[in-house]
Amino acid sequence: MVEVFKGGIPVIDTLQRWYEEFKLEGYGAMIPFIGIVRPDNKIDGLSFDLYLPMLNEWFKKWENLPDAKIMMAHSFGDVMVGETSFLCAVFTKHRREGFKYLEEFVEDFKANAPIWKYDLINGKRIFAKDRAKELKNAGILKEE
Amino acid sequence: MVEVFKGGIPVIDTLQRWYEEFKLEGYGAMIPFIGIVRPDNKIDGLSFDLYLPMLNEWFKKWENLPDAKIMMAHSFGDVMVGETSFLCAVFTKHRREGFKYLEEFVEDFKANAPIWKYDLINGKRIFAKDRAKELKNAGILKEE
Amino acid sequence: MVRVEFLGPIGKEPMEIDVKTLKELKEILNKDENLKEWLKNSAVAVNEKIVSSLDVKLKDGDRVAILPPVCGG
Amino acid sequence: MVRVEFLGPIGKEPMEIDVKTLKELKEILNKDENLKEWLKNSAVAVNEKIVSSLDVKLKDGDRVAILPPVCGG
Repeated sequence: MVEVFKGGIPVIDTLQRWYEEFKLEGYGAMIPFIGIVRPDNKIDGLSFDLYLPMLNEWFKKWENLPDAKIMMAHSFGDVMVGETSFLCAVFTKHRREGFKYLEEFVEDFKANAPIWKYDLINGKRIFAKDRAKELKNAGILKEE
Repeated sequence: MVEVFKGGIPVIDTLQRWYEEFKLEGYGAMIPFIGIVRPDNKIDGLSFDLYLPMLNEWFKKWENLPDAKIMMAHSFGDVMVGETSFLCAVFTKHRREGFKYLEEFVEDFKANAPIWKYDLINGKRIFAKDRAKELKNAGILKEE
Repeated sequence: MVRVEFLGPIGKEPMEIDVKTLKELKEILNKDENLKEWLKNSAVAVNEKIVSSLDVKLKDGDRVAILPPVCGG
Repeated sequence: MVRVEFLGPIGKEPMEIDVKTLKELKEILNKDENLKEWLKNSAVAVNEKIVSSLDVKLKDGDRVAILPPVCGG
Protein backbone atom coordinates (compact mmCIF):
# COMPACT_ATOMS: atom_id res chain seq x y z
CA MET A 1 0.00 0.00 0.00
CA VAL A 2 1.12 3.52 -0.77
CA GLU A 3 1.24 5.71 2.35
CA VAL A 4 -0.69 8.91 1.71
CA PHE A 5 -0.51 12.16 3.63
CA LYS A 6 -2.66 15.28 3.48
CA GLY A 7 -0.12 18.03 2.77
CA GLY A 8 3.66 17.66 3.03
CA ILE A 9 5.08 14.25 3.95
CA PRO A 10 6.80 13.94 7.37
CA VAL A 11 10.05 13.00 5.63
CA ILE A 12 12.31 12.31 8.57
CA ASP A 13 9.78 10.36 10.66
CA THR A 14 8.87 8.23 7.67
CA LEU A 15 12.48 7.51 6.72
CA GLN A 16 13.23 6.62 10.34
CA ARG A 17 10.30 4.22 10.47
CA TRP A 18 11.37 2.47 7.24
CA TYR A 19 15.03 2.37 8.26
CA GLU A 20 14.24 0.79 11.64
CA GLU A 21 11.87 -1.69 10.02
CA PHE A 22 14.38 -3.04 7.50
CA LYS A 23 17.89 -2.37 8.81
CA LEU A 24 18.26 -5.89 10.22
CA GLU A 25 16.68 -7.69 7.26
CA GLY A 26 19.94 -8.23 5.36
CA TYR A 27 19.71 -5.25 3.03
CA GLY A 28 23.07 -3.52 2.62
CA ALA A 29 21.73 -0.52 0.74
CA MET A 30 18.81 1.79 1.45
CA ILE A 31 18.33 4.39 -1.29
CA PRO A 32 15.55 6.92 -0.71
CA PHE A 33 14.26 9.49 -3.16
CA ILE A 34 12.88 12.72 -1.71
CA GLY A 35 10.88 14.94 -4.05
CA ILE A 36 10.94 18.49 -2.70
CA VAL A 37 8.64 21.26 -4.01
CA ARG A 38 10.90 23.81 -5.73
CA PRO A 39 10.23 27.57 -5.75
CA ASP A 40 9.69 27.60 -9.53
CA ASN A 41 7.32 29.57 -11.80
CA LYS A 42 6.49 31.83 -8.84
CA ILE A 43 4.42 29.10 -7.23
CA ASP A 44 3.55 29.05 -3.53
CA GLY A 45 3.36 25.29 -3.72
CA LEU A 46 1.83 22.37 -5.56
CA SER A 47 -1.40 20.49 -5.03
CA PHE A 48 -2.26 16.88 -5.85
CA ASP A 49 -5.24 14.66 -6.56
CA LEU A 50 -4.79 10.91 -6.22
CA TYR A 51 -6.91 8.05 -7.51
CA LEU A 52 -6.05 5.79 -4.61
CA PRO A 53 -7.58 2.43 -5.68
CA MET A 54 -5.60 2.54 -8.92
CA LEU A 55 -2.47 3.91 -7.26
CA ASN A 56 -2.40 0.91 -4.95
CA GLU A 57 -3.11 -1.41 -7.86
CA TRP A 58 -0.18 0.11 -9.79
CA PHE A 59 2.13 -0.18 -6.76
CA LYS A 60 1.45 -3.90 -6.27
CA LYS A 61 4.01 -5.00 -8.84
CA TRP A 62 6.72 -3.09 -6.93
CA GLU A 63 5.73 -4.40 -3.51
CA ASN A 64 6.63 -8.04 -4.04
CA LEU A 65 10.02 -8.04 -5.73
CA PRO A 66 12.10 -11.12 -4.89
CA ASP A 67 15.32 -9.19 -4.27
CA ALA A 68 14.24 -5.75 -3.07
CA LYS A 69 11.81 -3.94 -0.79
CA ILE A 70 10.28 -0.68 -1.96
CA MET A 71 8.37 1.72 0.28
CA MET A 72 6.49 4.77 -0.96
CA ALA A 73 4.58 7.79 0.32
CA HIS A 74 2.75 10.58 -1.56
CA SER A 75 0.89 13.73 -0.62
CA PHE A 76 -2.62 14.78 -1.55
CA GLY A 77 -3.90 18.33 -1.28
CA ASP A 78 -1.58 21.31 -0.93
CA VAL A 79 2.19 21.02 -0.43
CA MET A 80 4.15 24.23 0.05
CA VAL A 81 7.57 25.14 -1.37
CA GLY A 82 10.32 23.35 0.60
CA GLU A 83 7.99 20.55 1.65
CA THR A 84 8.09 17.03 0.22
CA SER A 85 5.29 15.54 -1.87
CA PHE A 86 6.89 12.25 -2.94
CA LEU A 87 9.07 9.93 -0.89
CA CYS A 88 10.25 6.41 -1.59
CA ALA A 89 13.05 4.10 -0.52
CA VAL A 90 14.55 1.04 -2.17
CA PHE A 91 16.22 -1.62 -0.01
CA THR A 92 18.54 -4.13 -1.72
CA LYS A 93 21.36 -6.43 -0.70
CA HIS A 94 23.90 -4.65 -2.92
CA ARG A 95 24.06 -1.12 -4.22
CA ARG A 96 23.86 -1.85 -7.95
CA GLU A 97 20.39 -3.45 -7.91
CA GLY A 98 19.38 -0.53 -5.73
CA PHE A 99 20.38 2.11 -8.29
CA LYS A 100 18.65 0.15 -11.03
CA TYR A 101 15.40 -0.38 -9.13
CA LEU A 102 15.23 3.19 -7.88
CA GLU A 103 15.51 4.63 -11.35
CA GLU A 104 13.08 2.14 -12.90
CA PHE A 105 10.60 2.63 -10.09
CA VAL A 106 10.66 6.43 -10.18
CA GLU A 107 10.35 6.52 -13.99
CA ASP A 108 7.41 4.09 -13.88
CA PHE A 109 5.85 6.19 -11.14
CA LYS A 110 6.21 9.39 -13.18
CA ALA A 111 4.68 7.77 -16.27
CA ASN A 112 1.92 5.66 -14.78
CA ALA A 113 0.85 6.62 -11.27
CA PRO A 114 -2.68 8.10 -11.32
CA ILE A 115 -1.79 11.44 -9.75
CA TRP A 116 -2.62 14.96 -10.94
CA LYS A 117 -0.51 17.99 -10.15
CA TYR A 118 -1.57 21.61 -9.84
CA ASP A 119 0.45 24.79 -9.31
CA LEU A 120 -0.65 26.99 -6.42
CA ILE A 121 -0.33 30.59 -7.56
CA ASN A 122 -1.97 33.50 -5.75
CA GLY A 123 -4.37 31.16 -4.01
CA LYS A 124 -5.44 29.52 -7.28
CA ARG A 125 -5.06 25.83 -8.15
CA ILE A 126 -3.93 25.53 -11.80
CA PHE A 127 -3.56 22.14 -13.53
CA ALA A 128 0.12 21.59 -14.49
CA LYS A 129 -0.82 20.64 -18.05
CA ASP A 130 2.66 21.28 -19.47
CA ARG A 131 4.21 18.67 -17.16
CA ALA A 132 1.45 16.04 -17.46
CA LYS A 133 1.82 12.90 -19.56
CA GLU A 134 -0.88 10.82 -21.23
CA LEU A 135 -1.39 7.35 -19.77
CA LYS A 136 -1.16 4.33 -22.09
CA ASN A 137 -4.13 3.87 -24.40
CA ALA A 138 -5.11 7.50 -23.85
CA GLY A 139 -7.72 8.85 -26.28
CA ILE A 140 -9.62 5.58 -26.54
CA LEU A 141 -12.96 7.41 -26.09
CA LYS A 142 -12.08 10.14 -28.59
CA GLU A 143 -14.71 10.77 -31.25
CA GLU A 144 -13.41 9.80 -34.72
CA MET B 1 34.76 18.02 4.25
CA VAL B 2 33.65 14.48 4.90
CA GLU B 3 31.79 14.11 8.21
CA VAL B 4 33.35 11.29 10.21
CA PHE B 5 31.86 9.41 13.15
CA LYS B 6 33.39 6.94 15.57
CA GLY B 7 31.15 3.88 15.21
CA GLY B 8 27.77 3.83 13.45
CA ILE B 9 26.55 7.03 11.77
CA PRO B 10 23.49 8.75 13.34
CA VAL B 11 21.60 8.28 10.07
CA ILE B 12 18.33 10.01 10.84
CA ASP B 13 19.83 13.05 12.61
CA THR B 14 22.31 13.53 9.78
CA LEU B 15 19.68 13.21 7.05
CA GLN B 16 17.46 15.66 8.92
CA ARG B 17 20.28 18.19 9.21
CA TRP B 18 21.09 17.95 5.49
CA TYR B 19 17.42 18.06 4.47
CA GLU B 20 16.74 21.18 6.56
CA GLU B 21 19.90 22.85 5.25
CA PHE B 22 19.07 22.43 1.55
CA LYS B 23 15.30 22.04 1.21
CA LEU B 24 14.78 25.71 0.35
CA GLU B 25 17.78 26.02 -1.97
CA GLY B 26 15.89 25.13 -5.14
CA TYR B 27 16.79 21.45 -5.29
CA GLY B 28 13.82 19.30 -6.32
CA ALA B 29 15.47 15.97 -5.61
CA MET B 30 17.38 14.71 -2.58
CA ILE B 31 18.73 11.18 -3.10
CA PRO B 32 20.55 9.67 -0.13
CA PHE B 33 22.48 6.42 -0.07
CA ILE B 34 22.59 4.53 3.22
CA GLY B 35 25.14 1.74 3.52
CA ILE B 36 23.99 -0.66 6.22
CA VAL B 37 26.24 -3.38 7.70
CA ARG B 38 24.75 -6.73 6.63
CA PRO B 39 24.83 -9.90 8.77
CA ASP B 40 27.08 -11.69 6.25
CA ASN B 41 29.94 -14.19 6.67
CA LYS B 42 29.01 -14.57 10.33
CA ILE B 43 30.41 -11.14 11.17
CA ASP B 44 29.43 -9.18 14.27
CA GLY B 45 30.19 -6.01 12.38
CA LEU B 46 32.76 -4.18 10.30
CA SER B 47 35.59 -1.88 11.29
CA PHE B 48 37.20 0.93 9.31
CA ASP B 49 40.43 2.90 9.11
CA LEU B 50 40.37 6.24 7.28
CA TYR B 51 43.20 8.36 5.94
CA LEU B 52 41.39 11.61 6.57
CA PRO B 53 43.66 14.17 4.84
CA MET B 54 43.45 12.24 1.57
CA LEU B 55 39.76 11.44 2.02
CA ASN B 56 39.01 15.15 2.21
CA GLU B 57 41.30 15.83 -0.75
CA TRP B 58 39.45 13.16 -2.79
CA PHE B 59 36.06 14.59 -1.77
CA LYS B 60 36.92 18.14 -2.94
CA LYS B 61 36.03 17.49 -6.57
CA TRP B 62 32.53 16.43 -5.50
CA GLU B 63 31.96 19.35 -3.16
CA ASN B 64 31.89 22.09 -5.74
CA LEU B 65 29.73 20.82 -8.57
CA PRO B 66 27.93 23.61 -10.46
CA ASP B 67 24.55 21.84 -10.54
CA ALA B 68 24.49 19.60 -7.47
CA LYS B 69 25.30 19.49 -3.78
CA ILE B 70 26.76 16.31 -2.32
CA MET B 71 27.06 15.57 1.40
CA MET B 72 28.88 12.59 2.84
CA ALA B 73 29.56 10.88 6.18
CA HIS B 74 31.64 7.80 7.03
CA SER B 75 32.42 5.79 10.14
CA PHE B 76 35.79 4.89 11.61
CA GLY B 77 36.31 2.13 14.15
CA ASP B 78 33.72 -0.56 14.78
CA VAL B 79 30.23 -0.57 13.24
CA MET B 80 27.87 -3.36 14.26
CA VAL B 81 25.44 -5.29 12.05
CA GLY B 82 22.35 -3.15 11.34
CA GLU B 83 24.25 0.09 11.83
CA THR B 84 25.29 2.40 9.01
CA SER B 85 28.93 3.04 8.05
CA PHE B 86 28.46 5.13 4.89
CA LEU B 87 25.90 7.85 4.24
CA CYS B 88 25.67 10.37 1.44
CA ALA B 89 23.02 12.53 -0.21
CA VAL B 90 22.89 14.15 -3.62
CA PHE B 91 20.77 17.28 -4.13
CA THR B 92 19.88 18.31 -7.69
CA LYS B 93 17.26 20.41 -9.40
CA HIS B 94 15.84 17.45 -11.35
CA ARG B 95 15.84 13.75 -10.64
CA ARG B 96 17.85 12.56 -13.65
CA GLU B 97 21.07 14.42 -12.79
CA GLY B 98 20.56 13.12 -9.28
CA PHE B 99 20.52 9.45 -10.32
CA LYS B 100 23.58 10.04 -12.50
CA TYR B 101 25.61 11.85 -9.84
CA LEU B 102 24.69 9.41 -7.08
CA GLU B 103 25.88 6.43 -9.07
CA GLU B 104 29.07 8.15 -10.29
CA PHE B 105 29.85 9.41 -6.82
CA VAL B 106 29.34 6.09 -5.05
CA GLU B 107 31.39 4.19 -7.66
CA ASP B 108 34.23 6.72 -7.39
CA PHE B 109 34.03 6.47 -3.61
CA LYS B 110 34.24 2.66 -3.71
CA ALA B 111 37.25 2.74 -6.07
CA ASN B 112 39.23 5.67 -4.72
CA ALA B 113 38.39 6.70 -1.16
CA PRO B 114 41.30 5.87 1.18
CA ILE B 115 39.35 3.64 3.55
CA TRP B 116 40.15 0.14 4.80
CA LYS B 117 37.54 -2.37 5.86
CA TYR B 118 37.84 -5.19 8.38
CA ASP B 119 35.42 -7.93 9.38
CA LEU B 120 34.73 -8.26 13.09
CA ILE B 121 34.51 -11.98 13.88
CA ASN B 122 34.70 -13.38 17.40
CA GLY B 123 36.28 -10.19 18.66
CA LYS B 124 38.98 -10.23 15.95
CA ARG B 125 39.56 -7.53 13.32
CA ILE B 126 40.31 -9.22 9.96
CA PHE B 127 41.25 -7.18 6.87
CA ALA B 128 38.56 -7.66 4.16
CA LYS B 129 41.19 -8.47 1.52
CA ASP B 130 38.72 -10.19 -0.84
CA ARG B 131 36.63 -7.02 -1.15
CA ALA B 132 39.53 -4.53 -1.35
CA LYS B 133 40.60 -2.89 -4.63
CA GLU B 134 44.01 -1.56 -5.60
CA LEU B 135 44.25 2.19 -5.99
CA LYS B 136 45.52 3.62 -9.28
CA ASN B 137 49.27 3.28 -9.82
CA ALA B 138 49.37 0.57 -7.18
CA GLY B 139 52.61 -1.43 -7.07
CA ILE B 140 54.82 1.51 -7.98
CA LEU B 141 57.27 0.61 -5.19
CA LYS B 142 57.32 -3.09 -6.08
CA GLU B 143 60.78 -4.56 -6.49
CA GLU B 144 61.45 -5.59 -10.11
CA MET C 1 -25.92 0.81 -13.86
CA VAL C 2 -22.25 1.74 -14.29
CA ARG C 3 -20.51 4.36 -12.17
CA VAL C 4 -18.32 6.76 -14.16
CA GLU C 5 -15.74 8.87 -12.32
CA PHE C 6 -13.90 11.84 -13.79
CA LEU C 7 -10.48 12.14 -12.20
CA GLY C 8 -8.18 15.04 -11.44
CA PRO C 9 -8.63 18.28 -13.36
CA ILE C 10 -11.75 17.22 -15.28
CA GLY C 11 -13.70 18.38 -12.26
CA LYS C 12 -17.02 16.72 -13.05
CA GLU C 13 -19.21 14.87 -10.57
CA PRO C 14 -19.46 11.05 -10.90
CA MET C 15 -22.37 9.75 -12.96
CA GLU C 16 -24.46 6.56 -12.84
CA ILE C 17 -25.24 5.53 -16.41
CA ASP C 18 -27.11 2.59 -17.91
CA VAL C 19 -24.73 1.36 -20.64
CA LYS C 20 -23.61 -2.12 -21.69
CA THR C 21 -20.38 -1.32 -23.55
CA LEU C 22 -17.63 1.30 -23.69
CA LYS C 23 -18.81 2.16 -27.22
CA GLU C 24 -22.16 3.23 -25.85
CA LEU C 25 -20.43 5.19 -23.09
CA LYS C 26 -18.27 6.95 -25.68
CA GLU C 27 -21.37 8.16 -27.57
CA ILE C 28 -22.90 9.61 -24.43
CA LEU C 29 -19.79 11.27 -23.01
CA ASN C 30 -18.88 12.94 -26.30
CA LYS C 31 -22.13 14.90 -26.18
CA ASP C 32 -20.61 17.04 -23.42
CA GLU C 33 -18.47 19.65 -25.23
CA ASN C 34 -16.15 20.24 -22.27
CA LEU C 35 -15.66 16.54 -21.63
CA LYS C 36 -15.01 15.92 -25.32
CA GLU C 37 -11.72 17.82 -25.02
CA TRP C 38 -10.57 15.71 -22.09
CA LEU C 39 -11.50 12.45 -23.81
CA LYS C 40 -8.89 13.17 -26.50
CA ASN C 41 -6.02 12.56 -24.10
CA SER C 42 -7.62 10.57 -21.28
CA ALA C 43 -7.14 6.89 -20.59
CA VAL C 44 -9.98 4.72 -19.34
CA ALA C 45 -9.93 2.24 -16.49
CA VAL C 46 -12.60 -0.34 -15.77
CA ASN C 47 -12.48 -1.56 -12.19
CA GLU C 48 -9.03 0.06 -11.71
CA LYS C 49 -7.44 -1.56 -14.79
CA ILE C 50 -6.64 0.50 -17.88
CA VAL C 51 -8.35 -0.86 -20.98
CA SER C 52 -6.88 -0.96 -24.49
CA SER C 53 -10.00 -1.64 -26.52
CA LEU C 54 -13.60 -0.47 -26.67
CA ASP C 55 -14.79 -4.07 -26.92
CA VAL C 56 -15.30 -4.27 -23.20
CA LYS C 57 -18.65 -5.38 -21.85
CA LEU C 58 -19.85 -3.49 -18.84
CA LYS C 59 -21.97 -5.06 -16.17
CA ASP C 60 -24.01 -3.73 -13.32
CA GLY C 61 -21.80 -2.18 -10.64
CA ASP C 62 -18.68 -1.74 -12.80
CA ARG C 63 -16.55 1.30 -12.08
CA VAL C 64 -15.25 3.30 -15.04
CA ALA C 65 -12.61 5.99 -14.51
CA ILE C 66 -11.66 8.70 -17.00
CA LEU C 67 -7.98 9.50 -16.42
CA PRO C 68 -6.47 12.68 -17.89
CA PRO C 69 -2.65 13.06 -18.29
CA VAL C 70 -0.81 12.41 -15.03
CA CYS C 71 2.11 13.97 -13.19
CA GLY C 72 3.03 12.66 -9.76
CA GLY C 73 5.96 13.57 -7.55
CA MET D 1 63.71 14.02 6.60
CA VAL D 2 60.60 12.54 5.05
CA ARG D 3 57.73 11.11 7.07
CA VAL D 4 56.45 7.76 5.78
CA GLU D 5 53.07 6.49 6.95
CA PHE D 6 51.76 2.97 6.47
CA LEU D 7 48.00 3.01 6.17
CA GLY D 8 45.26 0.58 7.08
CA PRO D 9 46.11 -3.09 7.47
CA ILE D 10 49.88 -2.71 7.01
CA GLY D 11 50.01 -1.96 10.72
CA LYS D 12 53.48 -0.45 10.88
CA GLU D 13 54.46 2.65 12.83
CA PRO D 14 55.34 5.80 10.81
CA MET D 15 59.02 6.33 10.04
CA GLU D 16 61.17 9.40 9.52
CA ILE D 17 63.68 8.64 6.76
CA ASP D 18 66.40 10.70 5.09
CA VAL D 19 65.78 10.08 1.37
CA LYS D 20 65.77 12.41 -1.63
CA THR D 21 63.71 10.37 -4.13
CA LEU D 22 61.04 7.68 -4.24
CA LYS D 23 63.63 5.38 -5.84
CA GLU D 24 65.77 5.59 -2.73
CA LEU D 25 62.72 5.00 -0.56
CA LYS D 26 61.79 1.94 -2.61
CA GLU D 27 65.21 0.39 -1.94
CA ILE D 28 64.88 0.90 1.78
CA LEU D 29 61.28 -0.27 2.19
CA ASN D 30 61.82 -3.46 0.17
CA LYS D 31 64.35 -4.63 2.75
CA ASP D 32 61.45 -5.32 5.11
CA GLU D 33 60.08 -8.73 4.04
CA ASN D 34 56.61 -8.14 5.45
CA LEU D 35 56.37 -4.69 3.87
CA LYS D 36 57.59 -6.06 0.53
CA GLU D 37 54.35 -7.99 0.13
CA TRP D 38 52.24 -4.89 0.73
CA LEU D 39 54.30 -2.80 -1.71
CA LYS D 40 53.18 -5.08 -4.56
CA ASN D 41 49.62 -3.80 -4.44
CA SER D 42 49.95 -0.48 -2.60
CA ALA D 43 49.69 2.96 -4.13
CA VAL D 44 51.88 5.84 -2.94
CA ALA D 45 50.80 9.36 -2.10
CA VAL D 46 53.15 12.30 -1.59
CA ASN D 47 51.52 15.08 0.39
CA GLU D 48 48.09 13.46 -0.06
CA LYS D 49 48.35 13.13 -3.88
CA ILE D 50 48.82 9.73 -5.52
CA VAL D 51 51.97 9.63 -7.67
CA SER D 52 52.33 7.80 -10.98
CA SER D 53 56.11 7.79 -11.34
CA LEU D 54 59.16 7.20 -9.19
CA ASP D 55 60.80 10.35 -10.58
CA VAL D 56 59.51 12.40 -7.72
CA LYS D 57 61.94 14.47 -5.71
CA LEU D 58 61.31 14.49 -2.00
CA LYS D 59 62.11 17.44 0.19
CA ASP D 60 62.38 17.97 3.89
CA GLY D 61 59.00 17.65 5.59
CA ASP D 62 57.25 15.79 2.75
CA ARG D 63 54.65 13.24 3.79
CA VAL D 64 54.64 9.90 1.99
CA ALA D 65 51.75 7.46 2.46
CA ILE D 66 51.73 3.79 1.52
CA LEU D 67 48.12 2.87 0.61
CA PRO D 68 47.07 -0.79 0.39
CA PRO D 69 43.89 -1.84 -1.51
CA VAL D 70 40.83 0.08 -0.32
CA CYS D 71 37.22 -0.75 0.44
CA GLY D 72 34.99 1.95 1.88
CA GLY D 73 31.28 1.87 2.58
